[in-house]
Amino acid sequence: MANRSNNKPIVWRLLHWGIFLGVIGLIPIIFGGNSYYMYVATLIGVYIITIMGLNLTIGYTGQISLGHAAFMGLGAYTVALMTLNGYSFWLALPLGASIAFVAGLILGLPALRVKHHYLALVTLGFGTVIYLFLSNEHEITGGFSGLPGIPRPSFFGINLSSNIAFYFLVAGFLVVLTIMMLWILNSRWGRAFKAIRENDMRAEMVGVSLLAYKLLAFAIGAAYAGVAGGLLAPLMKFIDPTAFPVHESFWFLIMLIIGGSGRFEGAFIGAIVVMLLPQFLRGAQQLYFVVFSAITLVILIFWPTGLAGLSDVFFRRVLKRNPPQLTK
Amino acid sequence: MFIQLVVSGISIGAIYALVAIGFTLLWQASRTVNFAQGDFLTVSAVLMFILVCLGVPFILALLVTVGISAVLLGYVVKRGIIQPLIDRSHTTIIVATIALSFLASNSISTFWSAQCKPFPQIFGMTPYRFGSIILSRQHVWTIVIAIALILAINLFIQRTKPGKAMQAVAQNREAAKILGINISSVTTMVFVMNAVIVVFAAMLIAPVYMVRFDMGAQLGLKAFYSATIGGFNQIRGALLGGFLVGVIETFTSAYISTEYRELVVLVVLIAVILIRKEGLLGTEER
Amino acid sequence: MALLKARNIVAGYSKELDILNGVSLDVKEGTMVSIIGPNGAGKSTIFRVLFGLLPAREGTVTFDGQDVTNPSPAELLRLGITFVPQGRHVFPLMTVRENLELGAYIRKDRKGIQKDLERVYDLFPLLRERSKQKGGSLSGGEMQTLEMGRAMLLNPRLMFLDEPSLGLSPIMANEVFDKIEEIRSAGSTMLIVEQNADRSLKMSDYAYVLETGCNKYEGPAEEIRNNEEVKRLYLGG
Amino acid sequence: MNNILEIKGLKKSFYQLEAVGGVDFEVKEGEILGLIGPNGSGKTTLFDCVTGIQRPSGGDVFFMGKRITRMKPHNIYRLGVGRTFQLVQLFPGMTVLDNMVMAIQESEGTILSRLFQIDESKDVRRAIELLEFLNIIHLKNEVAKNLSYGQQKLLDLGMVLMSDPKLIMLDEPMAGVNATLGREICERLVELNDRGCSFLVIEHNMRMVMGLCHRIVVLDYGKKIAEGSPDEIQKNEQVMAAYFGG
Repeated sequence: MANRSNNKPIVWRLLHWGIFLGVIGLIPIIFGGNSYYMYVATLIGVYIITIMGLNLTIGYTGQISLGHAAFMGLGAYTVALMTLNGYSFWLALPLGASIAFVAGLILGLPALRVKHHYLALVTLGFGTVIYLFLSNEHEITGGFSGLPGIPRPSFFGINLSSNIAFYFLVAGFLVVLTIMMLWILNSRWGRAFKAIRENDMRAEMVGVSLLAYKLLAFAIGAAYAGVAGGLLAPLMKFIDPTAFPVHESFWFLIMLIIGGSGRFEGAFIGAIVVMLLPQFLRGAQQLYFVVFSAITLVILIFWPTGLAGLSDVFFRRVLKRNPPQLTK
Repeated sequence: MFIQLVVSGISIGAIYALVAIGFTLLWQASRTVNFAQGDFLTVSAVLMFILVCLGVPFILALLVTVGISAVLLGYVVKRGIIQPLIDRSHTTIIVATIALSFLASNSISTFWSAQCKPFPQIFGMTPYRFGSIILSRQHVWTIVIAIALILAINLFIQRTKPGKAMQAVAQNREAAKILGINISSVTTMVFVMNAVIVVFAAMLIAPVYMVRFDMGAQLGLKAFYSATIGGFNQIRGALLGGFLVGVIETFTSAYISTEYRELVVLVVLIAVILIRKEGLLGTEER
Repeated sequence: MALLKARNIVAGYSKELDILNGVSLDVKEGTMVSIIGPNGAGKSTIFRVLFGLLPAREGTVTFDGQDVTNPSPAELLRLGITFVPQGRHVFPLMTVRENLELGAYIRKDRKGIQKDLERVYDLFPLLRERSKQKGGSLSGGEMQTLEMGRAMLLNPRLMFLDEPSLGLSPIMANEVFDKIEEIRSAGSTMLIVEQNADRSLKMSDYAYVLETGCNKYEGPAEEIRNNEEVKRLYLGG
Repeated sequence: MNNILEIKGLKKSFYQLEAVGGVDFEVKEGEILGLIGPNGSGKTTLFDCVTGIQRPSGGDVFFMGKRITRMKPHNIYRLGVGRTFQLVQLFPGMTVLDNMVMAIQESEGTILSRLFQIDESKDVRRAIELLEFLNIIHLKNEVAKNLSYGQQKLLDLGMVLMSDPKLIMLDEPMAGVNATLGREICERLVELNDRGCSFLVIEHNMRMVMGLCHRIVVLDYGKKIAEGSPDEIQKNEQVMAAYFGG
């Protein structure tokens, strides 16, 4: 509600959008010549979508999900299997997202009846089961040999098979999904989510159905992961179960915490920082796992708002004013 | 065959139970759900393995590992990570222990080895024969040692003053505070206890699983399942849950499918959560 | 010379909100002092501050001349102050005897504890009868008795009682009050908050009336009990 | 006059302990009914059962003739039962205005329509009106947790008023409130009552109860021990005994 806040958010929003679209536009101009860099940039876009969904579930509604890699896997395998069998990507992707959404609903139903750690446990178990399914049902999923040769889609006749073209497709999805997420967060749903996080008993006492909204937040988060998975499959052209193991979900969690859980920019900052740093500083992937998990612990203890909270510090200390918020 | 399966199920179940007891103790003392429990086990197994490889006698290696684990995985983890977060939400502590789990397993694979290493067979190889029944030494000794440890833990909690303080903190923190019990130091003690329990579990499981950076991950999860199925706030719950999970798993892999044994356990878990969310033997908490 | 002296206590549960806005009170040795006032006046909060469960933002507390502002509960217990809090605070899965023994958690002398345990059993014969029963199986009144017994195990010089009759039936409440009077006549010093203001004023020597976290009136209990204004406001007479 | 709320044989036990032991009474339309009794007599538990926060172990609750026993709290709220809490319950990190708007959002529409309903100017206007009525309009952009206790109580009341409830249940509106603010709250209540709103009020402040309520129900140990006009209650010896242990 622009008119209700006194720190001119319209200007800030425009600025944020300017930076956001500017970065998206500049990347192909700067790195367009290098196909690998475009691939990395696209991959980061895909992960931002996942983390955005996770942020809704954890950051905005306060429910833990350790099954996000599995939701992503559902989206990825749906798109891979369908496009490999000749169906259109544009049919497969919504289906993949819907399957993830429904899986989120079904999974959420028993888990939300009970307390936090059960939700963690059940989602973790779900992740394990999906992983097992993907690796063992050779006839359907190809098992560990994976599914090679996933085609990249075309868009109204435009072939998107080059890395740079596919980048624009993912960027387009990112922009649309960002707008949708902002829409959701600024709608009455968003306020209900926030109310649940702030005081769930009172939320119930002003007419918010806890079950319905918790399920919604959970399932929407899952659907975002589903879309991301559906984009990941044609991006990588090859998928196998090792792309969606349980600890991948832990990794998402780490991205979110480092970026800033419950902050809209958190998903963007987290995915970019955590994905990009290893590209600049070469070295074993696992060393980064060590470094980032250690950073996560430090952030949790000393700086719960993550890197997105940095800007708050800047506004409060340097500009002596309240920081602007992208969502209410 | 049936008896062998039961024994092997109970033997793995005993280890689950042991790890699950550590889990429930942490929960009761500090409402911490330790997602790094399995990785604590890995760290202990690796330490022990390194010491044994250096030529340290096994018993000494065990004792040294107990010492290091008590300090590092007990004291330091409690003081350094859990203490600062203890007043925040459950979710924060869950995330923190997940990060800790990630830190531990990746540190091992980065700085030590990502390979599988065989752990020495400390109990010997020749099986015991009782008439027509042949039982592996490993299984028998695992059951004996695990049960002895569980009894010792129980005795400590029931009979000693620190044990009673632990119970007091678990049952009513406010009242415990009022009687002069230092909640923070009792909690630290429980973390140290858990770290010691985990070392023994590692000793029992390492010869079966082999030492690897991710050996504990599944085990920690199983212990979590066990604790939830049996009842999170009861030692006997963890015990029942552990044996149940062990036996179900063994029988599923023998008669149905090795790949999907987890699925069967998970189905049992979800059924328990839906029907009796506090677990089979658990009591409702406020 | 007062045994316990609290001066200008300011405290609250959240940073922004003070429940106590400068409360002062004295408890003289061998007396029983009542705190009364409407709900939300901060009666229970003052106990939490005195016992170190909630830090005082301002103000000082002394006991026997020694500064005990923001103490640890263990420190106070060692000085001989015990607290029977509001609500049920027994350990439900431990026996009555184990519950009582935990009352002496900070003590090391086994023989002394044994002796005091017998003394508490003599004072509350019911607890001796129930000594092997689980704390959670007791009735409300029995729990209250157990908690008082547990607090007596340290031979306290000063006892804080927070709403001892809360949630008890009139008969049980009466019994609890009788026990309090018995302990009181044995020479214990007590500070009591009680909803049943009339009854607690009858037992007490001195009383404080609090309103919205401030001292409103104080005086000998008998005087407060007959004060028209207090009567009208809090006793509903 | 019709009964807006009917409570029939309501029971609630925790473990074996009976907190509410079979209570019957009703609130008539347009009435201010006081609910008094010593601490621990089951008043708040009764509120919790009526508003769906706790499941009663027995008995029934009817609101405007409709059985609401065991309904979910959010559905009971949507029927028109508003409630404040003894310990104020707000959304501490949201602004006063957002707290107010939050309170109305769920009273109408389906879950999907709420995603697409952007025009909130009507709700905001209503919130501002109410904040003016409650004299806390100057705080509208303040974060709720920064308000003083008394202001939080007013906001709590304001949130309840947002959805135009037919019955308002107040749990100790005077507790921790100074005399001036207390008088103000009372005036507001009377004004609302004149507009046709019914009230069920738990309160310990006798002066307020006697002055404000049309009728009073007395609970003691989970049972109703008396019911009647303020005068009758004041003359009732059993009540005096329960309250003052005479």
